[in-house]
Amino acid sequence: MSASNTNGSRAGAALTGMASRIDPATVGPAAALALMFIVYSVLSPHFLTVQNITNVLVQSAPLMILASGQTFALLMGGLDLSQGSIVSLVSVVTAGVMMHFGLPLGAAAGLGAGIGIGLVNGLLVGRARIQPFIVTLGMLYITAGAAMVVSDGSSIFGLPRPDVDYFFWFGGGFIGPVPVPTLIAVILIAAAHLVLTQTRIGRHVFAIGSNEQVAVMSGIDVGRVKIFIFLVSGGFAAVGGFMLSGRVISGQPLLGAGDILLQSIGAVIIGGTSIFGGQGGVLRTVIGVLVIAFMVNGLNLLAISTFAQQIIVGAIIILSVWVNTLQRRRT
Amino acid sequence: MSASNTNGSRAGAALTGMASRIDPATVGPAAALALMFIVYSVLSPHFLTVQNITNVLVQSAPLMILASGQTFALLMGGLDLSQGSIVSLVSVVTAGVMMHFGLPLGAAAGLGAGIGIGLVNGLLVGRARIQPFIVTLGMLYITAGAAMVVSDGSSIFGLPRPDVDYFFWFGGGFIGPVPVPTLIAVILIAAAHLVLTQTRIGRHVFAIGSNEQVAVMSGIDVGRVKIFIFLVSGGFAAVGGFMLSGRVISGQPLLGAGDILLQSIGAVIIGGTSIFGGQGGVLRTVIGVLVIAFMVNGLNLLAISTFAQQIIVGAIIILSVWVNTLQRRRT
Amino acid sequence: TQAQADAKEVAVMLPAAGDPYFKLKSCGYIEEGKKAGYDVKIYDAGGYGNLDKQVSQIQDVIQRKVSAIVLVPASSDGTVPVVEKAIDSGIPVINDGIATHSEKVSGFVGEPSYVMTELLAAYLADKLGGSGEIVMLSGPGGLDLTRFRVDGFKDYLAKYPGMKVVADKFTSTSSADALNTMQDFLQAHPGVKAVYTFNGPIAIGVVQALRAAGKKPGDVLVVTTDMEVETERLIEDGWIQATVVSQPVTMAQLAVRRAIEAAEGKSIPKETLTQASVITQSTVNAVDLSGQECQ
Amino acid sequence: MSDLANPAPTASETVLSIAGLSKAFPGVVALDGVSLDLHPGEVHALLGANGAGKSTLIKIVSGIYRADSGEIRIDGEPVEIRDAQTAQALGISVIYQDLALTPHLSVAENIFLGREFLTPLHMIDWKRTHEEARRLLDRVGIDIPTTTKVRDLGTGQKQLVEIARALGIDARILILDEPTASLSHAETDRLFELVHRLAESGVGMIYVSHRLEEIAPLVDRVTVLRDGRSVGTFPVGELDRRKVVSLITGHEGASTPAHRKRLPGEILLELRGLTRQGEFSDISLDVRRGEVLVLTGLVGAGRTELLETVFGARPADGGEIILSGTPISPASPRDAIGAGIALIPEDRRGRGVSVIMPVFANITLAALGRFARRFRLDLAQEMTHARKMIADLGIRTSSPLAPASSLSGGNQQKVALAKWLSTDAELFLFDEPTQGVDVGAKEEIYRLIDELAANGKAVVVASSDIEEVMEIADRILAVRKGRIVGEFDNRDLKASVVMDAITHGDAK
Ligand SMILES: Nc1ncnc2c1ncn2[C@@H]1O[C@H](COP(=O)(O)OP(=O)(O)OP(=O)(O)O)[C@@H](O)[C@H]1O
Ligand SMILES: Nc1ncnc2c1ncn2[C@@H]1O[C@H](COP(=O)(O)OP(=O)(O)OP(=O)(O)O)[C@@H](O)[C@H]1O
Ligand SMILES: [Mg+2]
Ligand SMILES: [Mg+2]
Repeated sequence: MSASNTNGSRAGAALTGMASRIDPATVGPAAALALMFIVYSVLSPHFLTVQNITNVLVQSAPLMILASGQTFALLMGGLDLSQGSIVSLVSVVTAGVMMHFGLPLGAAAGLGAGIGIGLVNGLLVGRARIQPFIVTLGMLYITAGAAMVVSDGSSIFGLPRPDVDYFFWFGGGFIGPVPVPTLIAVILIAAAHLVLTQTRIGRHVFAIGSNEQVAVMSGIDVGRVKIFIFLVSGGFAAVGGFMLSGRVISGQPLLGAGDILLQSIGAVIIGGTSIFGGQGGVLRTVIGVLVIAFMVNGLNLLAISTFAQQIIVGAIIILSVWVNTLQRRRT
Repeated sequence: MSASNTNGSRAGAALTGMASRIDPATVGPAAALALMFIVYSVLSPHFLTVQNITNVLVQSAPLMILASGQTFALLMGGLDLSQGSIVSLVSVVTAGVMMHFGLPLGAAAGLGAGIGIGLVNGLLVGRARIQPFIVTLGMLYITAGAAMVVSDGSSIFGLPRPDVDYFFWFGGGFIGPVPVPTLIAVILIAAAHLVLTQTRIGRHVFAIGSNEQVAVMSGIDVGRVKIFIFLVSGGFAAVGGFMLSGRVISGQPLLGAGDILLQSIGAVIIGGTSIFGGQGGVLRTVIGVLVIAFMVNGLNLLAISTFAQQIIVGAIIILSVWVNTLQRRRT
Repeated sequence: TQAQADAKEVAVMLPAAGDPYFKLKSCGYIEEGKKAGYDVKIYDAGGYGNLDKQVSQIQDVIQRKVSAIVLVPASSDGTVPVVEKAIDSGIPVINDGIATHSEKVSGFVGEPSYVMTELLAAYLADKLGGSGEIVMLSGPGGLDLTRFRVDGFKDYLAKYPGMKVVADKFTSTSSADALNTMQDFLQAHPGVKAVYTFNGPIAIGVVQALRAAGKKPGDVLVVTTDMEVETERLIEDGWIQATVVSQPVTMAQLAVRRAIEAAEGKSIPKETLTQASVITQSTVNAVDLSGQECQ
Repeated sequence: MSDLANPAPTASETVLSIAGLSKAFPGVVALDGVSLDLHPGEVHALLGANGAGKSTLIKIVSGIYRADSGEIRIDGEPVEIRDAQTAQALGISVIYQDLALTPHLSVAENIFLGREFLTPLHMIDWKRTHEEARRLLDRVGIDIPTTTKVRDLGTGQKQLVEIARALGIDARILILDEPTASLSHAETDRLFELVHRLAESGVGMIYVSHRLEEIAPLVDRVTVLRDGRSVGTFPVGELDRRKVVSLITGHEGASTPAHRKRLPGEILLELRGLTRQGEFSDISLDVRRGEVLVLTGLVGAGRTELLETVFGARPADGGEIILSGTPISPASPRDAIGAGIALIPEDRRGRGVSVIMPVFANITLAALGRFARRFRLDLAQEMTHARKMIADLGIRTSSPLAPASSLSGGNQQKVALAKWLSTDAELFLFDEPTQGVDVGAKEEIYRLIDELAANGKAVVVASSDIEEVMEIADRILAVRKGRIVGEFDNRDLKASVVMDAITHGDAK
């Protein structure tokens, strides 16, 4: 029976969050993470310091949030390629509106815009039944274009005081010793985890990702669930974008144009959520994000040249997942 | 017997894509393409000219080749995210070697490097059994880093004559009225199509993408086929990169860093090949590429502002696929 | 007639119109065109990485038979073939800021990128008395522009054995990336005295990192290039010590003017260099910013 | 001990001999020291309850699983069967239980997958491929075009294609894992002829089935597995049904309960001229509460399509669906479920259960509402319910948290049943409910169906298993080529009458 639980925890644990012992899928990335910690700590006296760990947690908070949203899309067997563009759009809309109407309205408008894009994604996937890849690829361009049009292509600086200070608070402030962005990330992750493991719609997400036909035959309103999924993915991206903008107290039309989309998807998959859907969860994603965040941080501390860094990053990504494939070498 | 013959021929037709009745999946993109042609021709006198059409075909040749290779990866239910980086690596290696040892060796080294990356991808996916997404994501970074290291982060120019002229010939030369890049693209596409539809390994690609477990049960050496797939994808990316470099007669460490990867994958899916594998083909991909290429060309001719362009591009992508989903309603 | 490139159109090809630097310039292009009654269309390759896209765009405007092209190449050499094609088909091409490596190019209007960052290095050497730890956020790796600026800066510093570049990294021009990287650098090199940044957005990220680390303005010297609204503010507040500017808008206007002259068959100078000057807190209000914004 | 029954055959006359084969999966011992001999020309039945280890044994012999211990000999030579290629090279051919076909490839391609015909130029020889495929399909008696994509086939048709594929490999050892699970008597008889002919030509065959009535006429010897152990090998002559049942279940098989007469209530479901182009046309029928109506027919008759249409999974082209007096037009299964209809699909893995989801989640998926507290699901209650169903239906799983993929075929079918029995529907549509289910469980399922009827539910069953039909039906509708060709009241009715109708009858 003891063995039976391990067997069970594979599919069951992620789905119910009732993992008695650790989720096998996370062994690889967790090991990679541990290894990094050891190596970096040995090589750099600056790595294992409260200050540095705090930094990394703050730095990675936006990615944590994006990736948690992305997890929903992957769990249903889809993708959300528009997250990066949403970050950019939210950034310029928030700053633009804030410039004249203050933070509250700015935030409302910015987050609203991001969620709006998510809704459009959801409707196109859930109702028009177009595949997520195409929909979000299209919205990637549309949203990026919108961000450019809104900001007329230039960054928005010089936000009014005192609003700008509150704005920064969301991106880099502290409550006592606790960094605000990290706090927000933790709350959203907890919520996402709860929804996925403890609610009906969460279960439906897994069902659709596992086998959409079966989900349909079981009377699940697949369209509705898909809309929900892209609302979450877009909404989380919006919050992440808001945070990033707060950190740099400005609206930047290219804020999400960089690596962040690839990192968001990468983190989910490194964490062990299946691209084909049905298996995984946000807790796995958290580990994936930590791998990415500490990986780069350590390399920066060691002043590894940028080019060499890329090579190492790639290697770590592959290795962290390879460990898993080694485990299941049976039957 | 007569029955079986008709069967045979019909199968032949359907399978070789030379179907008497057109492949339903291509209706959407084809319609989009036709519509664009009409609109653009009306709005711009410069669009429907031999010169312009030739330009676009030359411009899109490298993408044609990349996307054809990418098609293999998607047909097996995978992805090749390293194609862009391969383009960059091939570019700098070719130019670097060419600088001192001339074009033949340069070409050999460059293409060799690209194929080498493909081989590594293949071994990691086919033998180490790591999922394609992770493998090629890792190789995306590794290869990009390698390109930077090789070129020390700056582009390589001032290539020796006369080699440089032959080099350009591959990227922009003509044989009579026929542009060389287009010619090469057509040959490679034809080859890819033949392999996929008429050879054993080609059908095995479909079988794996259709249901890997069954492929294994049928005694197919899945690992070997996967290695083959990434060799093709990487090799084609290498040729594309070689062409692009020839077109700009230099080695560019960022040559593949831009949109090209997304376009390569996008073209395949717009063309109607399923992300989940098992369904599609290079002929569909060709249409996908044409949609992308003419879309942008027309918008440039119309001098639509770049920001607006992005929005239109996104819309066209979504619409071209939507048409398909409208067809198949029932069951 | 939107589509018809009636004879009076100048196409301006930018590698990354989203960059504040180019935003700044774009009004210069357009206004100058208006003055001469020319229509100016701006094309954006959407990032320095998209050389291929820029080449295609140039081919497309050759199709449109525009009167002249102002080109900020995504790559000095990568654009050679297509530029020569344009010129051969009778469309003059003026380089703005970055040169295309071809004798055929009709003209070059520019800032001496190499010299500009030399000036910054000189400024720091002077401020730090020739010794101190320096970190560099060098901007997007693999660009000619980046290369010139980094070389200018490093080559000059080489004269001062006491001034060490203890860490440098190529990052995107996103403030967020710069912020993360700078935080990491501060961890590893608490004693860092000065920071070189590729441009404004990166400088802003750096300043945010310094703020987050509880530094006061001036604790760490920050130098950058170009002059944007925010850069100016940060110089006044003492967060950024110096920036080096040529006159982006003036350049833009010159480039378009030369382009039009060439299009109208006038002969134009092969090279028109603009003035590069360092701006510090003391000079920020004094210096002539006429080249910085549109009237 | 298996050899007490008959003298151990010497190597020369055993084409396949398995000794002490063991295999454990996380949480279960699937096989525990199983031995078995197969003579040339012998048809050897491998029987056992769901989860007894039959398919596992087969997958080891065909190179899909690796045994933990034990030895396999071919012609007396010890062999190591590393993968499917090796197995094929050794002349072993298998008809897998969960049909091993690739959906997106054509029937012909599937038949020759991995063994393609090539032209001298190493291109695929399509003409030959399709001709040979046609020939094989004709042998198993199915007239679908060889170009049809397998995903467009119904379960029964897939089964026949799978058989054709296995026949294509001229093997010396043919293993059939529940080949008749969703076939009706006509296709089954045809299959038996083929088996006999192969036996005469010296092919040794291992035959797995839960339809015990097939055993006597077909096989020479019987090996029974129980919980992964062999309980013996017997000449078929020494066994009667009762003995077999007790060997399989481990206790004296309670003889099947006499068919209870039921008292039908008012009409719940009426179909009026229901039609779907190319699948079925002009179907009219009534089903009363407390009644069990059985639709029987040949493979491809269209019963599945009919049921799926009533369930809203396929749009009807014409006709009416009337539920307790009011016409409904369910646009989706969701609507149908809302109206109190449940459908247990025929295609277990495609539509019935999500194999990568845990067992418990599959069981509760269609009835999550029952476990929803304001925002959250009551996981504890969910588990309790799942455990109850697992016990009731005797589902053999290592844990409710185990993925359904880790269950044996029959146990997966039980999960599908458990899932729909968890809903509180009024009208139950069962499509081949007992396919691949063992004798013990079959009785249990019949009892459950009885119970549903007794509680005033209406039950429609599509079944190809004539024994089952006679066992559970109040009324029988014979379906042929998408039309109703006969209606029978199941009193003193002869099976032959029904069989005749579904094979030859034409629409009234
Ligand atoms: N891949 C697997 N992982 C874990 N357990 C498995 C796996 N495959 C089979 N089992 C277990 O091994 C046991 C035997 O399974 P098997 O499929 O051989 O039974 P079977 O005799 O074929 O049953 P059925 O008549 O239902 O097909 C079952 O308890 C099943 O749960
Ligand atoms: N080429 C095809 N395209 C689409 N559907 C097909 C095709 N061939 C068969 N089918 C469907 O598959 C069904 C065969 O499925 P199956 O063998 O399970 O019989 P069935 O339809 O379930 O009828 P029954 O349940 O009576 O056997 C056919 O009724 C038909 O509707
Ligand atoms: Mg079985
Ligand atoms: Mg059926």
